[in-house]
Amino acid sequence: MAALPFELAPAIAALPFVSFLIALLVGAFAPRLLPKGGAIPGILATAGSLLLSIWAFVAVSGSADGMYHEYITWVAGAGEATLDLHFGILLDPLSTMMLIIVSLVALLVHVFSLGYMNDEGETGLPRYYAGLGLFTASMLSFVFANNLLMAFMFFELVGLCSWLLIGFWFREEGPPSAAKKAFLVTRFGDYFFLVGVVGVLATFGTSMFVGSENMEAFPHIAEQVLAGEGAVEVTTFLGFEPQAWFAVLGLLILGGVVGKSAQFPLHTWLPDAMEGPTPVSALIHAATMVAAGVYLVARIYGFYALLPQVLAFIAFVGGFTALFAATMGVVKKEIKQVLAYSTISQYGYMMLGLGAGGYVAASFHLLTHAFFKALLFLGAGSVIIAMHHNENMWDMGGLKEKMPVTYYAFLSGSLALAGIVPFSGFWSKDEVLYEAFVHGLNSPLLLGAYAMGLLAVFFTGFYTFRMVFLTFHGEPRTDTARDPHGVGWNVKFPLAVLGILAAVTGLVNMVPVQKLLGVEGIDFLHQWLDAGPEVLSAHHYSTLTHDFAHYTAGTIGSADLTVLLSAGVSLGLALAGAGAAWLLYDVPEPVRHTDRLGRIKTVLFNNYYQDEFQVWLAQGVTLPVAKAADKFDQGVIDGVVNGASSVSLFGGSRIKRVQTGVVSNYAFLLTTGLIVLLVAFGIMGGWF
Amino acid sequence: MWIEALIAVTLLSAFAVFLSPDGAAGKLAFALSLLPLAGSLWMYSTYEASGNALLAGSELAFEETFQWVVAGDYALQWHVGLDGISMPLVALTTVLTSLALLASWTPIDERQSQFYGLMLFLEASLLGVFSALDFFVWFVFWEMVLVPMYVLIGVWGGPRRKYAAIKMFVYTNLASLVMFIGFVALVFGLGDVNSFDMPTVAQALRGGELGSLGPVGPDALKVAAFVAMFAGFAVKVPVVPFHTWLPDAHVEAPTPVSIMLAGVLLKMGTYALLRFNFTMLPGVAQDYATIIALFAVVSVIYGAMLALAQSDLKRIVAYSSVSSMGYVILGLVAYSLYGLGGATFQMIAHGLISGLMFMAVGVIYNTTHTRMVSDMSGLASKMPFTVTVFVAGAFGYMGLPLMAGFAAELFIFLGAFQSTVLASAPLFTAAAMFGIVIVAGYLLFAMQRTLFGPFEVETDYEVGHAAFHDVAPLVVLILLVVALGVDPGIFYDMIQNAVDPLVKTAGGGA
Amino acid sequence: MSVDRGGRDADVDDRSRKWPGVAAIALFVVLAAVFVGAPFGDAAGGFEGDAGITASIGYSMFNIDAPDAIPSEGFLVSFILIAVVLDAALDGAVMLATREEEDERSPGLASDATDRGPERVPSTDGGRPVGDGEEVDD
Amino acid sequence: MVPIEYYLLLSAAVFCIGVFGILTRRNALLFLMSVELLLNAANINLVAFSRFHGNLTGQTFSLFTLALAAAEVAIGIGIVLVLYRNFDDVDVTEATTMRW
Repeated sequence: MAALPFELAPAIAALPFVSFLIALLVGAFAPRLLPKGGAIPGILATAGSLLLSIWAFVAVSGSADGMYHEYITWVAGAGEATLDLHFGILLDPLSTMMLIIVSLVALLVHVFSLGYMNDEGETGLPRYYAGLGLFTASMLSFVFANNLLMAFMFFELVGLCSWLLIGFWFREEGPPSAAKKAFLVTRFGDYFFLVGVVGVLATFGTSMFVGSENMEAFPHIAEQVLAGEGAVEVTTFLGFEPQAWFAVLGLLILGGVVGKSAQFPLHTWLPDAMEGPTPVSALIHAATMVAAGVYLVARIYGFYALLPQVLAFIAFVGGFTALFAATMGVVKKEIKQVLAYSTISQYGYMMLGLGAGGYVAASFHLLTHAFFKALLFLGAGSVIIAMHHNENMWDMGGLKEKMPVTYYAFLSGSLALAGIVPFSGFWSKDEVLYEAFVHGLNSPLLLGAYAMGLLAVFFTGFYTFRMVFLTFHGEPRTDTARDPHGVGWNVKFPLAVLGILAAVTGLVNMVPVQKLLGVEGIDFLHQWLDAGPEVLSAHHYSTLTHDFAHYTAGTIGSADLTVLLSAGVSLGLALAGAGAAWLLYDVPEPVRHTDRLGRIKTVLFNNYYQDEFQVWLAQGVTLPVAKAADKFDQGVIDGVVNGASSVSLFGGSRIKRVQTGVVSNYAFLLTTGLIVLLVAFGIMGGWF
Repeated sequence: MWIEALIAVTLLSAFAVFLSPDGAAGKLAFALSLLPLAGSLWMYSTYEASGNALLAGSELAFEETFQWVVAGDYALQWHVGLDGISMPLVALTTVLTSLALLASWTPIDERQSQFYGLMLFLEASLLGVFSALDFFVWFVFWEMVLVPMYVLIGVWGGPRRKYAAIKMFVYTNLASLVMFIGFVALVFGLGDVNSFDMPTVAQALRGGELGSLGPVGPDALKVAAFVAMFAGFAVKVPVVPFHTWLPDAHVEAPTPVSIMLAGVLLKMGTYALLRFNFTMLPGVAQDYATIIALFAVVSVIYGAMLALAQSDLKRIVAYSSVSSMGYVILGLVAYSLYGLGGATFQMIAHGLISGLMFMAVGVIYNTTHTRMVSDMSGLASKMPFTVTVFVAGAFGYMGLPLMAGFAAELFIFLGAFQSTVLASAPLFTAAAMFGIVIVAGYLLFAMQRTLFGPFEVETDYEVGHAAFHDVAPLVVLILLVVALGVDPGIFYDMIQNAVDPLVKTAGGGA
Repeated sequence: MSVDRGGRDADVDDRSRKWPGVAAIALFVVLAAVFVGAPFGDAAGGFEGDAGITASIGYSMFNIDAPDAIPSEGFLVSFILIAVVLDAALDGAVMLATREEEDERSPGLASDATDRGPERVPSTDGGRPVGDGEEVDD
Repeated sequence: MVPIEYYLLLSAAVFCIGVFGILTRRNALLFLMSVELLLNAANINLVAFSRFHGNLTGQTFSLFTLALAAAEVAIGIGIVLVLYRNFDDVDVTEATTMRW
């Protein structure tokens, strides 16, 4: 019986793809036949894949080696030395967990879209639902990919879908340019990722995540090579030692991750991606696509755990991004912008977690964040419906009474985001910070990252509750806020579901409670991530980070004290942030306190001028260089070609002068010619 | 017998169309072009050959050899045959020609019979180029391709067609002369080889029987011949310094001719490079691998940068062909299985995708009568179907996975990365790979300016849905591109089979 | 035909130009040098006796085998050839010289490479002077 | 027996006078006369060598050349006539229209 769900595994991704085809083809040729503009097939497909995912989740937990791995050969390399390329499915604890997250959020977003798109009378719905269908299909295929090349391929397809969906309202100026920017920035990251993929294939001969009968997993090969009993020898390039070359490969793959998960240098596209419809932001730019980067690092954590410098780099980028984005979120006016920067910051935490050796912590935060961030975006969506698509928080206020369901769901999401105790955000963020703190005690770089992460907690608490108070509390500041446009069941149902999830998922892995109160066995997620095959299990990763990255857990005083200390500090900071926001903004007539920041505000408001810098890079540098290259090409190279023709023309015009038309001249030329020839032959022939 | 039949049928249909009345020429030509298409697809289905045509121990498909003319002690034979490299190209030619003929019903509205006759004549000569295995037969077809191209661009082209046609003709002809000298010098260098049969010459050269020709010693002769042939073919490919004829030819050529030019004619250059330079003189190719790789990388990056600076849609796609062909050269010089195989596969993939892009630009031009990016915006609202296919084609061009472009580029990158022939191969590969970012850059930039945003077009033509026969070829090409992307094995297996013996003897790694 | 004389080949009508003279003399000098230097050996003796050459050509022309005629059939060919040539020359001269009646320009040498002005009256009838100002464009 | 070089020199002299005549004269008729000189120079050579080699062909050929000269003059005068008709003048330097 356990085998059945595995045969059906490809259907998880196939169902949304079918809904994509239905929406595309029926939408193009017989739009009237399509129920609700393509929403129904989408909803059915995502519901189907959710069920299959849950079934796979159960099957994996039941199966012997804790995973299901099946692959087919995409391209067989002829000859003996060449490597084959594969497509395959790998269902193990991590991927099934992610499958459930993705399909659940996709289902809820499809339902929400009924309210957000259909009821608002949007045109081109088949194209919208086709885009969503294709996105869900590629995201699910990315999640259960079994090798790095297949992961990269769907990584790019997901980027395409985000381009399609951000640019959905292509008739205005904004969305197409935002879509282009999103695709280009992520493409820049994917360039490094592709180099990494090719490097991995060239170095190890395979890019499998997990070994099978005739093929080893590349993280495992790397581990053996670094451990010295290199049964398998790998070809390094450019004269690097294996350790250094693996670090290069790790950093290259990290390029793609930083691009897709909007980490520090390549984060500018995410706030602009808010041009797309809000359900799209919820699905793609909160829960799933942006998580692809972090998921990828988690997927090949066996490889990253061997590279201390790369781990430290990841931690530092994560910590810095967390603080960097949180500070920018504080001054934003639109509700979706605040959430966008909060997403960047939260993914910074996950990277911090991964960098600090907290594989389980990061996955936990990935899980909780997916739910409460999707909830917050959908909540913002329902507020936007109410405010007739006006996203400016300073025009809202007092929506609490009018929209209770949205308010309470939004509040639960905000509490989770800020990391207040019972809510899921606290448990996952605290564990990330705990791991960073504990490992930070032994390596200063991690401590720096931890400090930044900790500081960001305060800002997170501040901007979250500033958003809540501005939108829901105080007096309605505009008449649309006074009697907002009602929202249907298809908006409230997803909000309710996610609201409960945001509150509850924390229970899955309450590690501090287990440590302090000694209640054994309540860290279910930890056990779950250990249930998989040995080489992919969490404890194996911790041994790797311990042996290769020399991460050792330090303590202050006793172990319990450190847990209490870190949990207390992070909770305190979160409460302080929330309190500050409460003090400043929970007043009938909130005033723009951030103006008091003066010049700092303008810097923060302009996102540290990162946007301008990158736009300048594109417009100010690449375009002029291209124009110069074109001028050079037309002028010099084409000039040489045209020059050659003009030389022959000029030569022709000079030589034709000889033809004067007078017969005597010709006779004269004849005679001189004869004389010259005679003399020449004479000399040659020796007549003289 | 099959190859001769294919070429003969195409030639006969060319003459038939020449004589047909203008009104019916289009439909007749398309109908007649289905014959070679069916023929080549049937040949593909019954294709079983192994090994590289030029190397020993290979048995070819549809091979025919019989005496043609005896000149002094040199016997010229009619020797034709297909192997894993030429079979896909023959199929590509027939497919693209039929679709190009279908796509020319709208734009070509005067002297149709001559136009279609010349197109079929062009197809016949292209088929000859890809199947000939005797140098003279091959060179005859190689030159025969130029004549229809010159007339097609020179008569039906755009405003500056004469300049473009003459420039292309003289440039390519000069190159063929240089290449001719190179090859003939080689043959004369081989004392006892008295035929121009490419396999015999190749095996003799690889066997090291090259004597000296006059004052020039064997090694110097090899290098000189290699350089002459490389320069000759580089103009056709085009490699960067010799590329300036391509944008002019593309901009002035009518759409169907552009499709043939980008789709198949550029592949003649790379096919010839593979057959002559990289099969017959592997030693020289490997000694100068770094320089050639430099040419390739410059072609990729420089071509892509130029495309970024263009404001005419056709020039953008023309320059991007230069960039994609740069990848092929990189693949060839890598001398690994994935490199050479990927290069050949990229020829097919790029043929289909660039044909698709030019067709889409042509359809847009037919309705808006302008190709200037600044003249139009927001076409998506008025021409949804064409724009969808254009976007799909553009993403195919950018190397979106599950489309042929990505598969080809991936193989080339894999091959080039592992190449043992190229010094610091990873650096070259990484540099060339940056092209995929620039390609995404200028294609998205162009699409955003022309297809999206509010609709307004400078020229006051009524922009509406494109005709069925204009969009049908687009859909066929999209399906082919996706099919090749999802399962490259359709062509890639036979390509590998033909390229493998080349890699084994030259020793270029996986 | 007023043609702008000044601009063209001033040396043509300048009696004292020297290049052709130099060329002719140079040619003579070269030829002389060659002839003087050439080793000619000595004369190969005279002709056989006093056989009448012209008589024997006459005999061979009419196939009469006279006793002391030397074989001269070979020379007949040249005489026949020259007859043909002379006849052709005669016809050519007559054709060139005939003056057509209708007003059609003599086909021969007026090269149409130069597009003469339409108002140019064909000069074949009596050589009346052509209107001035007709431009020869080169 | 007069050595043959003298004849050759004589013919060379006559030939060069002919050439000089062609190069300098501007009247087409005088052109023809100069051409006659060239031909006669050749004849001198022919007869001289015929005598030198004791072979009759040379002399017969000179007869042939004489006749040819006559034919040539016929045509030449025809052309000069047409030249005069078209250019109203037999001045060679006038008829310069046959060029690019």
